[in-house]
Amino acid sequence: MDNRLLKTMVQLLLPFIQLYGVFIILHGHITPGGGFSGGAILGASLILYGLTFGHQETEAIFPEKVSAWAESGGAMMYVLLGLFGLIFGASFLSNLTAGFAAGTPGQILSGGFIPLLMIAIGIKVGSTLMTLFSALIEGEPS
Amino acid sequence: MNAFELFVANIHFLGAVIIFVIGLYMVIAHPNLMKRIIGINVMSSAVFYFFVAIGNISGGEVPIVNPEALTPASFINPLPSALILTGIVISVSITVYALALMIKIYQAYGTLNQDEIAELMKKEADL
Amino acid sequence: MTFLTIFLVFLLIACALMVERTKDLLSAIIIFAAFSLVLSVLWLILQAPDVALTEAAVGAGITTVVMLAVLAKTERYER
Amino acid sequence: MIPFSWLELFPVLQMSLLVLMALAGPLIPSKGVVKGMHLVGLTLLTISAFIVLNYTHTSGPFAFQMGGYERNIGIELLIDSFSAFFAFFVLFFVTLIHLFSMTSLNLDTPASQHTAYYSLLSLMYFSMIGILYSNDLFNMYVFIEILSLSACGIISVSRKKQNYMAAFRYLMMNTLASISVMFGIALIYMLTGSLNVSIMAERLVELYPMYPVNVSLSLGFIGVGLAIKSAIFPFHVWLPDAHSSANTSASAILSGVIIKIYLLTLIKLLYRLFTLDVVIDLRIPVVMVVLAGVAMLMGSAFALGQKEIKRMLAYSTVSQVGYILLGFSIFTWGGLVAAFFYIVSHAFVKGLLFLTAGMAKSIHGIKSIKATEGIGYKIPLTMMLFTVGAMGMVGIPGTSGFMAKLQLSLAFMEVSRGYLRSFLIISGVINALYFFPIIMNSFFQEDNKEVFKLEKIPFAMGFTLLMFVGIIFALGLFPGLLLPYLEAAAMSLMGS
Repeated sequence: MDNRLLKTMVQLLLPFIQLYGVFIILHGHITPGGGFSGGAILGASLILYGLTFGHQETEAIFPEKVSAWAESGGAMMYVLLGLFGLIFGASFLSNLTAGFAAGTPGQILSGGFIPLLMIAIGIKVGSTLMTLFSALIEGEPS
Repeated sequence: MNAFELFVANIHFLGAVIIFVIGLYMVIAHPNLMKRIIGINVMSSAVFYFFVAIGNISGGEVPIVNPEALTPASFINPLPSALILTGIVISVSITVYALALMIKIYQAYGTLNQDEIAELMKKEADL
Repeated sequence: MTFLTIFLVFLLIACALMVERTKDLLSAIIIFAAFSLVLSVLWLILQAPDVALTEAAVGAGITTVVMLAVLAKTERYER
Repeated sequence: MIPFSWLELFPVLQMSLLVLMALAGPLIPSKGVVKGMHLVGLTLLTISAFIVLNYTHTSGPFAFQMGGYERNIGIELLIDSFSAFFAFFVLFFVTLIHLFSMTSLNLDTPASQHTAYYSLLSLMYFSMIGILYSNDLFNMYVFIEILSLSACGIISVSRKKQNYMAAFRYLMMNTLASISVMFGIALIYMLTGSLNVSIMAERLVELYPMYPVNVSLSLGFIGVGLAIKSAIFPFHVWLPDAHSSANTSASAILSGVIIKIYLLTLIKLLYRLFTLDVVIDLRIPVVMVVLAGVAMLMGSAFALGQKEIKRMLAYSTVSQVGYILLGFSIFTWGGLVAAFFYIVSHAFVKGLLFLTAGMAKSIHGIKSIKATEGIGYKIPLTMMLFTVGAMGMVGIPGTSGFMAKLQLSLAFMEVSRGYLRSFLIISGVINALYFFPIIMNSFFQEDNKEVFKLEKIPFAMGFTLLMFVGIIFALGLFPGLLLPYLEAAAMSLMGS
């Protein structure tokens, strides 16, 4: 498939979609949405890229190895953040009691480690969706 | 409370149960694998809908802290929403996994009809 | 608001029924996307915006795309 | 903060370690390192689970609040004699199987899938001990979902045609069951407004007389869901395909522990959440006795008609689930202990049978019962071990199967319902009917042309099989080794 109009439009739209995904992830603790929704939007943007430009080009900008590291790393970050609480004498996954700063409600830098968790989930979900999609259409002559 | 008001008050629960039944019928009665996967999705959506409807109270507010007005009238229960997010994650992963299996099955047997696949499998077992 | 809710619930049920009835899997998937969208609007009415957002991104977006991609590799009509 | 002993951190550390192992697997390029990492990790986990078990045995149950939230908001892990014992049992069993799979996996699974297989297994163990520890209903549901998804992954990992269809069926049935469980949870959450099992149980005592329909509907949905997952008779249709098409070590795990985990969840919810009064008021014991009896007879009858060894063993699992359910269904302390003993015994016996049948299939290509003629001379060691398993299954005195059946019949006598023993006897006779032809075929063939020669079994596999045989005889001869723990476990369920 070689459609220049489609490719140009996708190239124009893609940054905005990804920016929106990042916005949703980072504002997860003060507005609706969060790691999963934002990660899904990020994953959708990657899938959109894969659908328009084909398997090879997606592989070039988002190699399988990076994806594997992002997947495992995102989830590991979550577990390690949880263990962080145990080290500081509080409970597993504890937030403020483990020494994370509370901040002012309503601002970006608030909610203790929730933003960090959201980033971890976002990375994991976005890369996982992309991996699943490319596993599904693998080897397809596009 | 007259009948119409009762109907309106419980409309979400009714809708959820009806959709649940439609989804169940879709899973059980259709031999097509794709239809069954969609049916599973419809069913789980119905349960999520039911769950969200439990958490809602009329006139409640979205449970997000608003810095300007820190004393809200009443928040709705945020727990069901959090649970449903988990549920949606699970349902997506099940769907994608089932679709991956479906592709493999189609490559192996050349059909998506479960009855035909069962016949083919029986023939293979007899050989 | 009440009538919008009732209308949306009926639309939801109609979508589900049509997904069940149609023999063309492509249309079934598209109607299922509409079903997800109606559901997410209903969740917005039920004061659950984050679930609505997720459902719109996942149910109507990713699930549909993945299903369509899979359908392209298998057969379109239900026999 | 509440001061707590450092031992009480073990459960959450165990679960974290399992998740980290599952996630680290795909990043490690060398397969040997992955296998070694899992072996070391599982051994450590088993030892820690044993320590936790003894800790709960001496100083009573303890709870762990995730995130330090109150129990009505946050997720609570409750570690008592019941969950600690079965977590130890699961980890011990899978460590042995892991040792076996380190060589057997090379025979029946493509090499590219090994890492994925071990990651899925770790995820599975994580969810299993999660289900046992968790005291939060929704958390339990999430673990159940992870367990069924990873179990499907395990079945399809061999990359064969029939595995895909088996995995698809398993996935469909299990998802239906999960949705049913979730609907039940929604119904009961609507009523009680909490997800902590202990709090819900307290509120249900007052709420049940007011809303009996809600409670019974919820119990029905949860019960049917878990019955599908644990393959109680009319809902067993997915089991034979799934268990017989999985690879050797996976079918031992699927049949040995996963089914039992769902049964234990069912029992845990019946005792802890719905409480005994509600259960008896809704006549659940009668339903369970009928289902168990039908499962025992029909499962054995179906097994009798099978042509393939592994399919026969899978149907035999259906009937064994009936035995365990029968033990639970009388709702006494003795019945619980007997059923727990049966769970442990069946895991090792069926594990041994599946492992030896899998070895015969993957090494020597013997699949059907017909092909077993005279193989007692060709592969005597394998068939001897199979015979030990069959003896345990039928219940020859000295094996753990006999002791388990003895415990069951003693429990029936206690409540003066001795007539339930007739199920045991009939099903036992049918068991013998389908196991002995294989053994007769393989050892007592008149005109065999094979030369009697001991075959070689790789060390890791042989060690696991010997351990299994040892455990079967040890449990059969000295049940006192196990009974104190089981009695404490049953006590912790009855007490609350």
